[in-house]
Amino acid sequence: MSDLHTVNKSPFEKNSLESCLRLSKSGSAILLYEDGVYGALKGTAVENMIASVVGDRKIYVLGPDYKARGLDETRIIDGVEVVDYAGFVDLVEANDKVQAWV
Amino acid sequence: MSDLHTVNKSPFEKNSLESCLRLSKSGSAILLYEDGVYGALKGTAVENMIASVVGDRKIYVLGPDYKARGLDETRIIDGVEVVDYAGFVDLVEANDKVQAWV
Amino acid sequence: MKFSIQVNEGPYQHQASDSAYQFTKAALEKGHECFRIFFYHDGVLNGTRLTTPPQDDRNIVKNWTELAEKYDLDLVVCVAAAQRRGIVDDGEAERNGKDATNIAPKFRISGLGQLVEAAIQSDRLVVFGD
Amino acid sequence: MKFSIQVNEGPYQHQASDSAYQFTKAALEKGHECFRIFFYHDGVLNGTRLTTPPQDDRNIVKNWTELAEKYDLDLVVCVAAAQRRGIVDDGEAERNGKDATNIAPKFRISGLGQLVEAAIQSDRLVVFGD
Amino acid sequence: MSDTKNFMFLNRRAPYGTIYAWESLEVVLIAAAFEQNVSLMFVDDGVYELTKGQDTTGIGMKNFSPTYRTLGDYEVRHMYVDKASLEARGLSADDLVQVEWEDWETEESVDNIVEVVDSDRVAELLDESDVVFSF
Amino acid sequence: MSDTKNFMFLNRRAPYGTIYAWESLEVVLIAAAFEQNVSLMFVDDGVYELTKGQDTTGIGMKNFSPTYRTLGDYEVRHMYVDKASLEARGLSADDLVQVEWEDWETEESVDNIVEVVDSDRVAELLDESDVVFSF
Repeated sequence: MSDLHTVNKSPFEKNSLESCLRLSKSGSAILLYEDGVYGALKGTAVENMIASVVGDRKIYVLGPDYKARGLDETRIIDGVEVVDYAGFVDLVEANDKVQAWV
Repeated sequence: MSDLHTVNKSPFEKNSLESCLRLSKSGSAILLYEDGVYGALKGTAVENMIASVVGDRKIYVLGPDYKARGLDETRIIDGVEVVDYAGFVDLVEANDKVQAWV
Repeated sequence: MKFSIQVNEGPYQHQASDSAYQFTKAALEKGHECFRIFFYHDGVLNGTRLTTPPQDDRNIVKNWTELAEKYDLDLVVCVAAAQRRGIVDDGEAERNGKDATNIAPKFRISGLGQLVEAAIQSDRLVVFGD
Repeated sequence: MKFSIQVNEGPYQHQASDSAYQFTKAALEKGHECFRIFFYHDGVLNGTRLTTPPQDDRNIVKNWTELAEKYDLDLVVCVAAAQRRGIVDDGEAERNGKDATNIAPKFRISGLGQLVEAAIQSDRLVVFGD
Repeated sequence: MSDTKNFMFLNRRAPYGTIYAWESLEVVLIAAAFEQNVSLMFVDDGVYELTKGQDTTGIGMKNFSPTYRTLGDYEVRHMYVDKASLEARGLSADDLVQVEWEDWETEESVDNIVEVVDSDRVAELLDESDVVFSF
Repeated sequence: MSDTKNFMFLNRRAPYGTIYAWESLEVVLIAAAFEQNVSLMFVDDGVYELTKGQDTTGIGMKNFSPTYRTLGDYEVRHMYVDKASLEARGLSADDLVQVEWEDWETEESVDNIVEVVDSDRVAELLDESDVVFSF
């Protein structure tokens, strides 16, 4: 089985991403959206948290949320893939279930 | 001048306490209430964050919130003082203003 | 595929309701079925017709109502959560002696069993919250 | 001493409104003055008379109303925040073409200037939020 | 598709500061009535939901913690607690309520269905569920 | 007591995920109209409020970021950004909007009132204010 995990909180404010990474299985998909998108940026204090699991987990970031926050797509951590809402829907369909780390 | 800082978030979930400690002046008073009271417990991963400023800052914990959460007053970090709502009011009166780290 | 959506926050304070709406819309446009949208916790506050958001901003309640009209969606507000927060339809007004109602068009108030049923009947449950 | 209180969250979802109530009550019982209680963000949702909380739990809206009656408190709901979230009095209903009101007794709807004035006039502003 | 699913309730919030823990519990009680296989997982601040001796008289809020102890009667079979979350918070299993379980038909019983598990097991249990409820 | 106070708005929330940043800004605009000395402090995720190039068309929400650039016209004189918060988030002053300020009477002007300050200065500025608004 493979699950989609969703994280909508800033990793600088809340512990949701950290817990998601600790408690999700190898091979899972993780979608960062809403304030969760800040975790996808290069050069931050939490970059390594994401970068170290790219490959083991598949990391996605919701483009509309990322753009809303004024961040540049060239600054996304390598290996993180940008999706839109339709892509979010596809991820929900493609995985067995969704675990929300609200 | 001396300010009262209030922290109502669990230090395990959010960064409010950490920011409050970093950005409050020596001699300030800090009141932990609501889910903030969890920071007052001995033996936790954040104990040192509080213990290291006791003396430099005056730390208070709201008793009614602490008791509601099933914690034992004997397990409060040394130097942290328990107050009730009337004591909360007194702290607001005794300090020059209140800074809420919501 | 058959989806159900759970919305845990009210309109405007958190993005949860916006995200849920955008997701639901995208799913429907892709031809998926939405078995039920269940509004829980402060999410029940999406179901009031009394909001008047600024003209230059989106109208979240209206967005939900119009999406429900277009796709015949089942928008269910949890009764227990609604009672705590003051979302009332005719039946609730009568039962609890309230002198007004505020439920928005296409929303209905029902029990938590509707959420459990949605989770059983649907292929996926997607939760949007704080 | 003269206090003003700001409440940023609605009833039940967060403890903020409970804490604000307990603090205000304690301040009044100690003989302090409360110049104004200002409800902002989801805090405006404390001002609905349509709630019916479970019998064995506290009634937050009623608590505020009764405290206001006892001490003649000024409970002010921010109009802009209220419009976004559907808190309506007679004036707002007429202005925005709403067919119902839901404001609770002793609450009144007014502008953000009331918060700024409270901060200017009071010795202390105490904020309760998420 | 069978009408019985493995429901997992993922609890990550402290009680009282927000209502999520309490309203989540209300769903648990209903789900059990629908005869689903219901398990609860306590992670992060969710472990605080199970502390013994909660006393809310001073804050004027309803103390809902006794409900956890009755979950065995609602046919909840498993309550898992994340070990790392518990330890980070300076707590141990002794600080948590015990929940008895008994099968009325088979008279099989368990003294305490609250079980502390490690991170790998948490991930596995979440993964094995059919539906994860998050509040 | 003078009717002019030093108001400090402490902004610690990212925009769009919650409404606090936006509704806080509405108070700033009103406070300026009351002729108070208004300063803004951006700490933690609050620094994200000032990022350039916000584009909300994809999420259907109102883009309120242009309002920050007009604050100089509302007689806001100081906008402080916590250096540590900015750096932890991989951002620099170049990523933030610039806010011009001009005194219509004296014609005194400042190209950009957004100022990055260190932690000690943040603590001092908060301490020196008469009222701290937190949202």
